[in-house]
Amino acid sequence: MSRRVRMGVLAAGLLATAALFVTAFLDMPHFGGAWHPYGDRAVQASVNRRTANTVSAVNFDQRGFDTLGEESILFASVLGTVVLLRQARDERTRAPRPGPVPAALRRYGLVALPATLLIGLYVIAHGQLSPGGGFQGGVVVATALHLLYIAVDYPALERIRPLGLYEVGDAVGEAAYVVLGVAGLLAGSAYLANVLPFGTFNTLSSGGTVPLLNAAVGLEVASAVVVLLARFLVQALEIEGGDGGKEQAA
Amino acid sequence: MADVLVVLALMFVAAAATAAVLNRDPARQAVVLSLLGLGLAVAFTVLQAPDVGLSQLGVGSALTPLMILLTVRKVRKGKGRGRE
Amino acid sequence: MNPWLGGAALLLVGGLGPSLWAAASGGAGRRVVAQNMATLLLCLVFLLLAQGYGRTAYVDLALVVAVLGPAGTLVFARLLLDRDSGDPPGARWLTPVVAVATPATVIPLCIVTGPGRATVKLVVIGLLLLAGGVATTRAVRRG
Amino acid sequence: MSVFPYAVAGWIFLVGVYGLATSRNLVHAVGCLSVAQSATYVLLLAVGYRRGGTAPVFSDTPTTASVVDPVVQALALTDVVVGATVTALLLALVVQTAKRHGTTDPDELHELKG
Repeated sequence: MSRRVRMGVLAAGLLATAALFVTAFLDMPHFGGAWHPYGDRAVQASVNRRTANTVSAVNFDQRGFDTLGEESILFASVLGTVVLLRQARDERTRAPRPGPVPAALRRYGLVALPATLLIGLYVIAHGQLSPGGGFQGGVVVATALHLLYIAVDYPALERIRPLGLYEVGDAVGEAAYVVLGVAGLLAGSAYLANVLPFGTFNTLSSGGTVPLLNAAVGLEVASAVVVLLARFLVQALEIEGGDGGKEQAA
Repeated sequence: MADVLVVLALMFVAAAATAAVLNRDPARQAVVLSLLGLGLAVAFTVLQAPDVGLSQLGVGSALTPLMILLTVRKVRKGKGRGRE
Repeated sequence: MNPWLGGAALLLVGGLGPSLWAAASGGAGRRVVAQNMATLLLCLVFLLLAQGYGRTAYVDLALVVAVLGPAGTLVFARLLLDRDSGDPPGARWLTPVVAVATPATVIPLCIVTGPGRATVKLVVIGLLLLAGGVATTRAVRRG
Repeated sequence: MSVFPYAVAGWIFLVGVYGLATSRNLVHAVGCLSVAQSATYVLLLAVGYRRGGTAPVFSDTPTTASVVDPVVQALALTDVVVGATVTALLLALVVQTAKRHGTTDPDELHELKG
Protein backbone atom coordinates (compact mmCIF):
# COMPACT_ATOMS: atom_id res chain seq x y z
CA MET A 1 0.00 0.00 0.00
CA SER A 2 1.50 3.34 -0.99
CA ARG A 3 1.85 6.17 1.48
CA ARG A 4 -0.90 8.18 -0.22
CA VAL A 5 -3.45 5.39 -0.13
CA ARG A 6 -2.59 4.81 3.50
CA MET A 7 -3.18 8.46 4.40
CA GLY A 8 -6.50 8.33 2.54
CA VAL A 9 -7.65 5.30 4.52
CA LEU A 10 -6.53 6.97 7.75
CA ALA A 11 -8.37 10.21 6.93
CA ALA A 12 -11.57 8.32 6.10
CA GLY A 13 -11.31 6.32 9.33
CA LEU A 14 -10.65 9.37 11.50
CA LEU A 15 -13.52 11.32 9.91
CA ALA A 16 -15.94 8.42 10.37
CA THR A 17 -14.87 8.01 14.02
CA ALA A 18 -15.26 11.77 14.55
CA ALA A 19 -18.78 11.63 13.10
CA LEU A 20 -19.66 8.73 15.42
CA PHE A 21 -18.24 10.66 18.38
CA VAL A 22 -20.31 13.75 17.58
CA THR A 23 -23.51 11.69 17.29
CA ALA A 24 -22.78 9.93 20.57
CA PHE A 25 -21.78 13.08 22.48
CA LEU A 26 -24.93 14.97 21.44
CA ASP A 27 -27.03 12.12 22.78
CA MET A 28 -25.17 11.69 26.07
CA PRO A 29 -26.38 13.19 29.38
CA HIS A 30 -25.12 16.77 29.37
CA PHE A 31 -21.85 17.67 31.11
CA GLY A 32 -22.27 18.53 34.79
CA GLY A 33 -25.78 17.07 35.12
CA ALA A 34 -27.23 16.02 38.46
CA TRP A 35 -28.20 12.45 37.46
CA HIS A 36 -25.56 10.01 38.79
CA PRO A 37 -27.43 6.89 39.95
CA TYR A 38 -24.31 4.74 40.47
CA GLY A 39 -22.34 7.52 42.13
CA ASP A 40 -25.06 8.30 44.67
CA ARG A 41 -25.39 4.65 45.66
CA ALA A 42 -21.60 4.18 45.86
CA VAL A 43 -21.28 7.21 48.15
CA GLN A 44 -24.08 5.90 50.38
CA ALA A 45 -22.49 2.45 50.62
CA SER A 46 -19.09 3.94 51.38
CA VAL A 47 -20.39 6.18 54.17
CA ASN A 48 -22.27 3.22 55.66
CA ARG A 49 -18.95 1.37 55.85
CA ARG A 50 -17.24 4.43 57.37
CA THR A 51 -14.74 4.96 54.57
CA ALA A 52 -14.22 8.72 54.09
CA ASN A 53 -12.57 8.41 50.68
CA THR A 54 -15.37 6.92 48.59
CA VAL A 55 -13.04 6.40 45.63
CA SER A 56 -10.93 4.01 47.72
CA ALA A 57 -14.11 2.36 48.96
CA VAL A 58 -15.22 1.73 45.37
CA ASN A 59 -11.79 0.38 44.40
CA PHE A 60 -11.04 -1.84 47.37
CA ASP A 61 -14.45 -2.68 48.83
CA GLN A 62 -17.32 -2.47 46.36
CA ARG A 63 -15.27 -3.40 43.30
CA GLY A 64 -12.41 -5.22 45.04
CA PHE A 65 -12.47 -8.11 42.60
CA ASP A 66 -12.14 -5.76 39.63
CA THR A 67 -9.07 -4.17 41.23
CA LEU A 68 -7.57 -7.65 41.61
CA GLY A 69 -7.88 -7.92 37.84
CA GLU A 70 -6.14 -4.54 37.35
CA GLU A 71 -3.39 -5.64 39.71
CA SER A 72 -2.91 -8.83 37.74
CA ILE A 73 -2.51 -6.82 34.53
CA LEU A 74 0.17 -4.80 36.30
CA PHE A 75 1.87 -7.97 37.55
CA ALA A 76 1.74 -9.56 34.10
CA SER A 77 3.14 -6.54 32.28
CA VAL A 78 6.02 -6.29 34.75
CA LEU A 79 6.72 -9.98 34.20
CA GLY A 80 6.62 -9.46 30.44
CA THR A 81 8.99 -6.50 30.63
CA VAL A 82 11.45 -8.42 32.80
CA VAL A 83 11.47 -11.30 30.32
CA LEU A 84 11.85 -9.02 27.30
CA LEU A 85 14.66 -6.97 28.82
CA ARG A 86 16.75 -9.79 30.28
CA GLN A 87 20.37 -9.92 29.32
CA ALA A 88 20.92 -12.02 26.21
CA ARG A 89 23.72 -14.58 26.11
CA ASP A 90 25.79 -12.60 23.62
CA GLU A 91 25.60 -9.30 25.50
CA ARG A 92 28.36 -7.91 27.67
CA THR A 93 27.88 -5.64 30.66
CA ARG A 94 30.13 -2.76 31.50
CA ALA A 95 30.10 -0.93 34.83
CA PRO A 96 28.99 2.65 34.06
CA ARG A 97 31.43 5.34 35.07
CA PRO A 98 29.99 7.73 37.67
CA GLY A 99 29.68 11.21 36.20
CA PRO A 100 30.53 14.44 38.02
CA VAL A 101 27.61 15.68 40.11
CA PRO A 102 27.46 19.19 41.62
CA ALA A 103 27.61 19.12 45.42
CA ALA A 104 24.39 21.19 45.69
CA LEU A 105 22.50 18.63 43.63
CA ARG A 106 23.86 15.75 45.72
CA ARG A 107 22.76 17.51 48.92
CA TYR A 108 19.27 18.08 47.48
CA GLY A 109 19.02 14.42 46.53
CA LEU A 110 19.95 13.31 50.04
CA VAL A 111 17.31 15.62 51.59
CA ALA A 112 14.60 14.98 48.99
CA LEU A 113 14.90 11.18 49.13
CA PRO A 114 13.63 10.72 52.71
CA ALA A 115 11.07 13.52 52.20
CA THR A 116 9.68 11.87 49.05
CA LEU A 117 9.69 8.45 50.68
CA LEU A 118 7.77 9.82 53.67
CA ILE A 119 5.24 11.57 51.41
CA GLY A 120 4.75 8.34 49.45
CA LEU A 121 4.10 6.33 52.62
CA TYR A 122 1.75 9.05 53.87
CA VAL A 123 -0.20 8.89 50.61
CA ILE A 124 -0.54 5.08 50.93
CA ALA A 125 -1.51 5.19 54.61
CA HIS A 126 -4.17 7.89 54.16
CA GLY A 127 -5.80 6.22 51.16
CA GLN A 128 -9.05 5.55 53.03
CA LEU A 129 -9.32 9.17 54.27
CA SER A 130 -7.92 11.75 51.85
CA PRO A 131 -6.98 11.55 48.15
CA GLY A 132 -4.35 8.88 47.70
CA GLY A 133 -3.88 5.16 48.15
CA GLY A 134 -1.68 2.28 47.15
CA PHE A 135 -1.55 3.00 43.43
CA GLN A 136 -0.51 6.65 43.79
CA GLY A 137 1.71 6.25 46.84
CA GLY A 138 3.50 3.22 45.43
CA VAL A 139 4.65 5.22 42.42
CA VAL A 140 5.86 8.05 44.68
CA VAL A 141 7.85 5.63 46.87
CA ALA A 142 9.50 4.05 43.83
CA THR A 143 10.35 7.46 42.37
CA ALA A 144 11.91 8.43 45.72
CA LEU A 145 14.48 5.62 45.46
CA HIS A 146 15.40 6.68 41.94
CA LEU A 147 16.29 10.17 43.16
CA LEU A 148 19.59 8.47 43.98
CA TYR A 149 20.18 7.80 40.30
CA ILE A 150 18.96 11.14 38.98
CA ALA A 151 20.44 13.38 41.68
CA VAL A 152 23.49 11.39 42.81
CA ASP A 153 24.64 8.58 40.53
CA TYR A 154 23.85 5.08 39.36
CA PRO A 155 26.24 3.11 41.62
CA ALA A 156 24.64 4.82 44.63
CA LEU A 157 21.25 3.50 43.55
CA GLU A 158 22.61 0.01 42.99
CA ARG A 159 24.02 -0.10 46.52
CA ILE A 160 20.64 0.39 48.23
CA ARG A 161 18.59 -1.64 45.80
CA PRO A 162 18.73 -5.38 46.44
CA LEU A 163 16.68 -6.20 43.36
CA GLY A 164 15.72 -9.71 44.47
CA LEU A 165 13.98 -8.24 47.49
CA TYR A 166 11.83 -6.00 45.30
CA GLU A 167 10.92 -8.90 43.03
CA VAL A 168 9.77 -10.75 46.15
CA GLY A 169 7.91 -7.60 47.27
CA ASP A 170 6.04 -7.47 43.98
CA ALA A 171 4.86 -11.06 44.39
CA VAL A 172 4.08 -10.63 48.11
CA GLY A 173 1.92 -7.57 47.35
CA GLU A 174 -0.09 -9.48 44.77
CA ALA A 175 -0.34 -12.54 47.04
CA ALA A 176 -1.41 -10.44 50.04
CA TYR A 177 -4.32 -9.07 48.01
CA VAL A 178 -5.46 -12.59 47.08
CA VAL A 179 -5.05 -13.86 50.65
CA LEU A 180 -7.02 -10.91 52.06
CA GLY A 181 -9.78 -11.90 49.66
CA VAL A 182 -9.71 -15.48 50.98
CA ALA A 183 -10.05 -14.05 54.51
CA GLY A 184 -13.52 -12.96 53.43
CA LEU A 185 -14.38 -16.55 52.48
CA LEU A 186 -13.00 -17.94 55.76
CA ALA A 187 -15.11 -15.44 57.71
CA GLY A 188 -18.15 -17.03 56.11
CA SER A 189 -18.77 -14.27 53.60
CA ALA A 190 -17.88 -13.72 49.92
CA TYR A 191 -14.41 -13.45 48.33
CA LEU A 192 -12.88 -10.00 49.05
CA ALA A 193 -15.82 -9.08 51.30
CA ASN A 194 -15.08 -6.36 53.83
CA VAL A 195 -15.19 -8.53 56.97
CA LEU A 196 -13.13 -6.46 59.42
CA PRO A 197 -14.79 -4.00 61.85
CA PHE A 198 -15.38 -0.72 60.02
CA GLY A 199 -13.98 1.46 62.85
CA THR A 200 -14.72 5.14 63.43
CA PHE A 201 -15.43 7.35 60.41
CA ASN A 202 -12.48 9.52 59.34
CA THR A 203 -9.77 7.86 61.45
CA LEU A 204 -6.73 5.94 60.22
CA SER A 205 -8.19 2.59 61.29
CA SER A 206 -11.55 3.07 59.54
CA GLY A 207 -12.78 1.24 56.48
CA GLY A 208 -12.21 -2.40 57.49
CA THR A 209 -10.06 -4.16 54.87
CA VAL A 210 -9.63 -1.03 52.72
CA PRO A 211 -6.38 0.19 54.36
CA LEU A 212 -4.93 -3.35 54.29
CA LEU A 213 -5.69 -3.83 50.60
CA ASN A 214 -4.26 -0.35 50.01
CA ALA A 215 -1.03 -1.37 51.70
CA ALA A 216 -0.85 -4.57 49.63
CA VAL A 217 -1.33 -2.60 46.42
CA GLY A 218 1.20 0.01 47.57
CA LEU A 219 3.81 -2.70 48.16
CA GLU A 220 3.15 -4.28 44.80
CA VAL A 221 3.17 -1.04 42.79
CA ALA A 222 6.32 0.30 44.47
CA SER A 223 8.20 -2.99 43.96
CA ALA A 224 6.90 -3.35 40.42
CA VAL A 225 8.08 0.12 39.40
CA VAL A 226 11.51 -0.44 40.98
CA VAL A 227 11.90 -3.75 39.12
CA LEU A 228 10.73 -2.18 35.84
CA LEU A 229 13.08 0.78 36.05
CA ALA A 230 15.96 -1.48 37.08
CA ARG A 231 15.58 -3.41 33.81
CA PHE A 232 15.51 -0.22 31.75
CA LEU A 233 18.51 1.20 33.62
CA VAL A 234 20.56 -1.96 33.09
CA GLN A 235 19.70 -1.97 29.38
CA ALA A 236 20.47 1.71 28.85
CA LEU A 237 23.53 2.10 31.04
CA GLU A 238 25.24 -1.27 31.43
CA ILE A 239 24.57 -3.61 28.54
CA GLU A 240 26.80 -2.99 25.56
CA GLY A 241 24.69 -5.09 23.23
CA GLY A 242 25.80 -8.29 21.55
CA ASP A 243 26.46 -8.85 17.88
CA GLY A 244 23.80 -11.56 17.71
CA GLY A 245 20.25 -10.75 16.65
CA LYS A 246 20.52 -9.29 13.21
CA GLU A 247 23.67 -11.04 12.05
CA GLN A 248 22.47 -14.43 13.26
CA ALA A 249 19.09 -13.98 11.65
CA ALA A 250 20.62 -12.93 8.35
CA MET B 1 -15.74 30.45 37.79
CA ALA B 2 -15.55 26.66 38.19
CA ASP B 3 -16.68 26.21 34.59
CA VAL B 4 -14.08 28.70 33.35
CA LEU B 5 -11.34 26.68 35.06
CA VAL B 6 -12.65 23.43 33.53
CA VAL B 7 -12.61 24.97 30.05
CA LEU B 8 -9.11 26.43 30.52
CA ALA B 9 -7.66 23.19 31.86
CA LEU B 10 -9.23 21.12 29.07
CA MET B 11 -7.97 23.53 26.42
CA PHE B 12 -4.48 23.21 27.89
CA VAL B 13 -4.77 19.41 27.77
CA ALA B 14 -6.00 19.44 24.16
CA ALA B 15 -3.13 21.72 23.11
CA ALA B 16 -0.56 19.60 24.97
CA ALA B 17 -1.91 16.39 23.39
CA THR B 18 -1.67 17.92 19.91
CA ALA B 19 1.86 19.19 20.59
CA ALA B 20 2.91 15.77 21.94
CA VAL B 21 1.80 14.09 18.72
CA LEU B 22 3.41 16.67 16.43
CA ASN B 23 6.82 16.47 18.14
CA ARG B 24 8.33 13.59 16.18
CA ASP B 25 11.61 13.26 18.05
CA PRO B 26 10.85 10.89 20.96
CA ALA B 27 13.27 12.51 23.44
CA ARG B 28 11.70 15.93 22.87
CA GLN B 29 8.23 14.39 22.82
CA ALA B 30 8.96 13.12 26.34
CA VAL B 31 9.14 16.72 27.60
CA VAL B 32 5.75 17.53 26.05
CA LEU B 33 4.28 14.30 27.40
CA SER B 34 5.43 15.31 30.87
CA LEU B 35 3.59 18.64 30.45
CA LEU B 36 0.55 16.75 29.17
CA GLY B 37 0.66 14.71 32.38
CA LEU B 38 0.78 17.87 34.50
CA GLY B 39 -2.08 19.40 32.49
CA LEU B 40 -4.17 16.27 32.92
CA ALA B 41 -3.56 16.42 36.67
CA VAL B 42 -4.92 20.00 36.76
CA ALA B 43 -7.89 19.03 34.58
CA PHE B 44 -8.70 16.08 36.87
CA THR B 45 -8.48 18.34 39.91
CA VAL B 46 -10.87 20.97 38.48
CA LEU B 47 -13.19 18.07 37.55
CA GLN B 48 -13.05 17.31 41.31
CA ALA B 49 -11.07 14.09 40.98
CA PRO B 50 -7.93 14.68 43.12
CA ASP B 51 -7.36 10.93 43.47
CA VAL B 52 -6.95 10.51 39.74
CA GLY B 53 -4.88 13.71 39.65
CA LEU B 54 -2.44 12.24 42.17
CA SER B 55 -2.20 9.05 40.14
CA GLN B 56 -1.47 11.02 36.99
CA LEU B 57 1.15 13.18 38.73
CA GLY B 58 2.99 10.16 40.08
CA VAL B 59 3.13 8.51 36.69
CA GLY B 60 3.44 11.49 34.37
CA SER B 61 5.95 13.76 36.08
CA ALA B 62 8.98 11.50 36.45
CA LEU B 63 8.27 7.82 35.76
CA THR B 64 7.10 7.84 32.13
CA PRO B 65 9.73 10.38 30.96
CA LEU B 66 12.46 8.34 32.65
CA MET B 67 11.37 5.15 30.87
CA ILE B 68 11.07 6.88 27.49
CA LEU B 69 14.45 8.59 27.77
CA LEU B 70 16.17 5.36 28.85
CA THR B 71 14.60 3.56 25.88
CA VAL B 72 15.74 6.32 23.53
CA ARG B 73 19.27 6.11 24.92
CA LYS B 74 19.36 2.32 24.52
CA VAL B 75 17.98 2.44 20.98
CA ARG B 76 20.40 5.18 19.88
CA LYS B 77 23.36 3.33 21.39
CA GLY B 78 22.42 0.26 19.36
CA LYS B 79 22.09 2.29 16.16
CA GLY B 80 25.41 4.11 16.65
CA ARG B 81 27.16 0.75 16.97
CA GLY B 82 25.47 -0.52 13.84
CA ARG B 83 26.81 2.34 11.73
CA GLU B 84 30.41 1.95 12.81
CA MET C 1 -15.93 35.46 41.99
CA ASN C 2 -13.38 33.62 44.08
CA PRO C 3 -9.98 35.38 44.02
CA TRP C 4 -8.05 32.16 44.71
CA LEU C 5 -9.61 30.38 41.74
CA GLY C 6 -9.07 33.55 39.71
CA GLY C 7 -5.37 33.43 40.62
CA ALA C 8 -5.20 29.77 39.63
CA ALA C 9 -6.84 30.54 36.25
CA LEU C 10 -4.40 33.40 35.73
CA LEU C 11 -1.39 31.16 36.48
CA LEU C 12 -2.81 28.50 34.16
CA VAL C 13 -3.15 30.92 31.24
CA GLY C 14 -0.17 33.18 31.90
CA GLY C 15 2.28 30.63 33.32
CA LEU C 16 1.53 27.12 32.11
CA GLY C 17 0.36 28.19 28.64
CA PRO C 18 3.66 29.84 27.66
CA SER C 19 5.55 26.96 29.32
CA LEU C 20 3.76 24.53 27.02
CA TRP C 21 4.69 26.63 24.01
CA ALA C 22 8.34 26.73 25.05
CA ALA C 23 8.37 23.01 25.86
CA ALA C 24 6.91 22.10 22.47
CA SER C 25 9.33 24.11 20.31
CA GLY C 26 12.97 25.01 20.23
CA GLY C 27 16.08 23.28 21.56
CA ALA C 28 16.41 20.74 24.35
CA GLY C 29 17.64 23.32 26.90
CA ARG C 30 14.66 25.63 26.38
CA ARG C 31 12.28 22.70 26.71
CA VAL C 32 13.76 21.49 29.99
CA VAL C 33 13.66 25.01 31.44
CA ALA C 34 10.00 25.26 30.42
CA GLN C 35 9.20 21.89 32.02
CA ASN C 36 10.89 23.03 35.23
CA MET C 37 8.96 26.30 35.24
CA ALA C 38 5.71 24.41 34.61
CA THR C 39 6.15 22.07 37.60
CA LEU C 40 6.99 24.96 39.93
CA LEU C 41 3.95 26.97 38.83
CA LEU C 42 1.75 23.88 38.91
CA CYS C 43 2.48 23.41 42.60
CA LEU C 44 1.23 26.95 43.24
CA VAL C 45 -1.85 26.29 41.08
CA PHE C 46 -2.73 23.29 43.26
CA LEU C 47 -2.30 25.36 46.44
CA LEU C 48 -4.60 28.06 45.06
CA LEU C 49 -7.18 25.49 43.91
CA ALA C 50 -7.20 23.84 47.35
CA GLN C 51 -7.92 27.20 48.97
CA GLY C 52 -10.38 28.24 46.28
CA TYR C 53 -12.47 25.08 46.55
CA GLY C 54 -12.18 25.20 50.34
CA ARG C 55 -10.81 21.63 50.43
CA THR C 56 -7.64 21.16 52.49
CA ALA C 57 -7.44 17.57 51.17
CA TYR C 58 -6.35 18.91 47.77
CA VAL C 59 -3.11 20.25 49.33
CA ASP C 60 -1.72 16.70 49.04
CA LEU C 61 -1.44 17.23 45.29
CA ALA C 62 0.79 20.25 45.82
CA LEU C 63 2.86 18.24 48.28
CA VAL C 64 3.43 15.49 45.71
CA VAL C 65 4.30 17.94 42.91
CA ALA C 66 6.74 19.72 45.20
CA VAL C 67 8.90 16.57 45.28
CA LEU C 68 8.08 14.80 42.01
CA GLY C 69 8.25 17.93 39.82
CA PRO C 70 11.95 18.57 40.53
CA ALA C 71 12.58 14.81 40.19
CA GLY C 72 11.13 14.97 36.67
CA THR C 73 13.25 17.96 35.76
CA LEU C 74 16.37 16.19 37.06
CA VAL C 75 15.54 13.22 34.84
CA PHE C 76 15.54 15.50 31.80
CA ALA C 77 18.64 17.36 32.96
CA ARG C 78 20.45 14.04 33.27
CA LEU C 79 19.34 12.26 30.11
CA LEU C 80 18.37 14.98 27.63
CA LEU C 81 20.68 17.95 28.15
CA ASP C 82 23.98 18.15 26.36
CA ARG C 83 26.76 18.75 28.85
CA ASP C 84 28.71 21.19 26.68
CA SER C 85 25.89 23.27 25.25
CA GLY C 86 26.16 25.98 27.92
CA ASP C 87 23.40 27.86 29.71
CA PRO C 88 19.97 27.14 28.18
CA PRO C 89 17.95 30.26 27.30
CA GLY C 90 15.68 31.42 30.10
CA ALA C 91 17.50 29.43 32.79
CA ARG C 92 18.57 32.56 34.64
CA TRP C 93 14.91 33.47 35.23
CA LEU C 94 14.17 30.25 37.12
CA THR C 95 15.56 31.18 40.53
CA PRO C 96 14.04 34.72 40.63
CA VAL C 97 10.60 33.42 39.57
CA VAL C 98 10.64 30.67 42.23
CA ALA C 99 12.00 33.01 44.90
CA VAL C 100 9.23 35.58 44.26
CA ALA C 101 6.22 33.46 43.30
CA THR C 102 6.50 30.85 46.08
CA PRO C 103 6.38 33.26 49.07
CA ALA C 104 3.83 35.43 47.20
CA THR C 105 1.48 32.43 47.14
CA VAL C 106 2.35 30.56 50.33
CA ILE C 107 2.42 33.54 52.77
CA PRO C 108 -1.13 34.79 51.99
CA LEU C 109 -2.37 31.19 52.20
CA CYS C 110 -0.70 30.79 55.60
CA ILE C 111 -2.31 34.03 56.83
CA VAL C 112 -5.76 32.88 55.70
CA THR C 113 -5.31 29.39 57.16
CA GLY C 114 -4.13 30.60 60.57
CA PRO C 115 -1.78 28.68 62.89
CA GLY C 116 -2.15 24.93 62.95
CA ARG C 117 -1.17 21.72 61.18
CA ALA C 118 -2.41 22.95 57.80
CA THR C 119 -0.05 25.94 57.97
CA VAL C 120 2.91 23.72 58.81
CA LYS C 121 2.08 21.65 55.73
CA LEU C 122 1.96 24.80 53.58
CA VAL C 123 5.33 25.96 54.91
CA VAL C 124 6.84 22.51 54.24
CA ILE C 125 5.53 22.63 50.66
CA GLY C 126 6.98 26.13 50.22
CA LEU C 127 10.40 25.03 51.51
CA LEU C 128 10.44 21.87 49.37
CA LEU C 129 9.54 23.98 46.36
CA LEU C 130 12.32 26.50 47.04
CA ALA C 131 14.90 23.75 47.58
CA GLY C 132 13.71 21.94 44.46
CA GLY C 133 13.83 25.16 42.44
CA VAL C 134 17.41 25.89 43.48
CA ALA C 135 18.59 22.32 42.87
CA THR C 136 16.95 21.98 39.46
CA THR C 137 18.28 25.37 38.33
CA ARG C 138 21.75 24.20 39.32
CA ALA C 139 21.26 20.96 37.35
CA VAL C 140 19.87 22.69 34.27
CA ARG C 141 22.59 25.36 34.21
CA ARG C 142 25.39 22.83 34.73
CA GLY C 143 25.17 22.47 30.96
CA MET D 1 -20.41 24.00 27.28
CA SER D 2 -22.67 20.98 27.70
CA VAL D 3 -20.63 18.85 25.27
CA PHE D 4 -17.27 20.71 25.20
CA PRO D 5 -15.42 18.30 27.57
CA TYR D 6 -16.63 15.31 25.55
CA ALA D 7 -15.41 17.01 22.38
CA VAL D 8 -11.98 17.54 23.97
CA ALA D 9 -11.82 13.83 24.85
CA GLY D 10 -12.76 12.96 21.26
CA TRP D 11 -10.10 15.32 19.89
CA ILE D 12 -7.37 13.87 22.11
CA PHE D 13 -8.26 10.35 20.99
CA LEU D 14 -8.31 11.22 17.29
CA VAL D 15 -5.06 13.19 17.44
CA GLY D 16 -3.39 10.31 19.29
CA VAL D 17 -4.55 7.80 16.69
CA TYR D 18 -3.37 10.11 13.89
CA GLY D 19 0.09 10.28 15.49
CA LEU D 20 0.13 6.52 15.98
CA ALA D 21 -0.69 5.85 12.34
CA THR D 22 1.75 8.36 10.85
CA SER D 23 4.62 7.73 13.28
CA ARG D 24 8.06 6.98 11.85
CA ASN D 25 9.53 5.95 15.19
CA LEU D 26 8.19 3.23 17.50
CA VAL D 27 9.10 5.15 20.68
CA HIS D 28 7.10 8.11 19.36
CA ALA D 29 4.24 5.72 18.56
CA VAL D 30 4.18 4.47 22.16
CA GLY D 31 3.97 8.11 23.31
CA CYS D 32 1.04 8.71 20.93
CA LEU D 33 -0.71 5.64 22.29
CA SER D 34 -0.46 7.04 25.81
CA VAL D 35 -1.96 10.31 24.48
CA ALA D 36 -4.91 8.41 23.00
CA GLN D 37 -5.26 6.51 26.26
CA SER D 38 -5.56 9.73 28.27
CA ALA D 39 -8.68 10.59 26.24
CA THR D 40 -10.53 7.83 28.08
CA TYR D 41 -9.72 9.39 31.46
CA VAL D 42 -10.96 12.80 30.34
CA LEU D 43 -14.18 11.27 28.99
CA LEU D 44 -14.82 9.19 32.12
CA LEU D 45 -14.31 12.10 34.49
CA ALA D 46 -16.38 14.44 32.31
CA VAL D 47 -19.26 11.94 32.46
CA GLY D 48 -19.01 11.77 36.25
CA TYR D 49 -18.87 15.54 36.85
CA ARG D 50 -21.72 17.23 38.66
CA ARG D 51 -21.96 21.01 38.51
CA GLY D 52 -21.40 22.48 41.98
CA GLY D 53 -20.20 19.10 43.26
CA THR D 54 -16.96 18.52 45.12
CA ALA D 55 -14.63 15.53 45.41
CA PRO D 56 -16.26 12.44 46.98
CA VAL D 57 -13.74 12.50 49.82
CA PHE D 58 -15.24 13.27 53.21
CA SER D 59 -12.12 13.76 55.32
CA ASP D 60 -12.61 17.55 55.40
CA THR D 61 -16.22 18.06 54.32
CA PRO D 62 -19.61 16.93 55.71
CA THR D 63 -21.12 13.77 54.23
CA THR D 64 -24.16 15.77 53.13
CA ALA D 65 -22.11 17.73 50.57
CA SER D 66 -23.01 17.41 46.89
CA VAL D 67 -20.29 15.28 45.31
CA VAL D 68 -19.26 14.07 41.86
CA ASP D 69 -19.42 10.41 40.80
CA PRO D 70 -16.73 8.28 42.55
CA VAL D 71 -17.26 5.19 40.35
CA VAL D 72 -15.73 6.69 37.21
CA GLN D 73 -12.88 8.12 39.27
CA ALA D 74 -12.09 4.66 40.62
CA LEU D 75 -12.02 3.32 37.06
CA ALA D 76 -9.63 6.03 35.85
CA LEU D 77 -7.42 5.95 38.93
CA THR D 78 -6.28 2.34 38.66
CA ASP D 79 -5.90 2.50 34.92
CA VAL D 80 -3.51 5.46 35.05
CA VAL D 81 -0.94 3.41 36.99
CA VAL D 82 -1.62 0.11 35.21
CA GLY D 83 -1.42 1.98 31.87
CA ALA D 84 2.08 3.18 32.78
CA THR D 85 3.30 -0.39 33.29
CA VAL D 86 1.75 -1.40 29.99
CA THR D 87 3.65 1.50 28.39
CA ALA D 88 6.78 0.01 29.94
CA LEU D 89 5.97 -3.35 28.35
CA LEU D 90 5.57 -1.71 24.94
CA LEU D 91 8.85 0.18 25.36
CA ALA D 92 10.54 -3.14 26.21
CA LEU D 93 9.16 -4.53 22.94
CA VAL D 94 10.64 -1.51 21.12
CA VAL D 95 14.04 -2.18 22.72
CA GLN D 96 13.88 -5.81 21.54
CA THR D 97 12.85 -4.75 18.03
CA ALA D 98 15.72 -2.30 17.83
CA LYS D 99 18.14 -5.00 18.99
CA ARG D 100 16.93 -7.54 16.45
CA HIS D 101 16.50 -5.31 13.41
CA GLY D 102 18.62 -2.24 14.14
CA THR D 103 15.78 0.17 13.39
CA THR D 104 12.73 1.68 15.09
CA ASP D 105 11.02 2.89 11.92
CA PRO D 106 7.88 0.82 11.31
CA ASP D 107 8.17 1.32 7.53
CA GLU D 108 11.72 -0.08 7.44
CA LEU D 109 10.61 -2.99 9.60
CA HIS D 110 7.92 -3.72 7.05
CA GLU D 111 10.48 -3.79 4.24
CA LEU D 112 12.72 -6.15 6.24
CA LYS D 113 9.91 -8.59 6.63
CA GLY D 114 8.49 -8.58 3.24
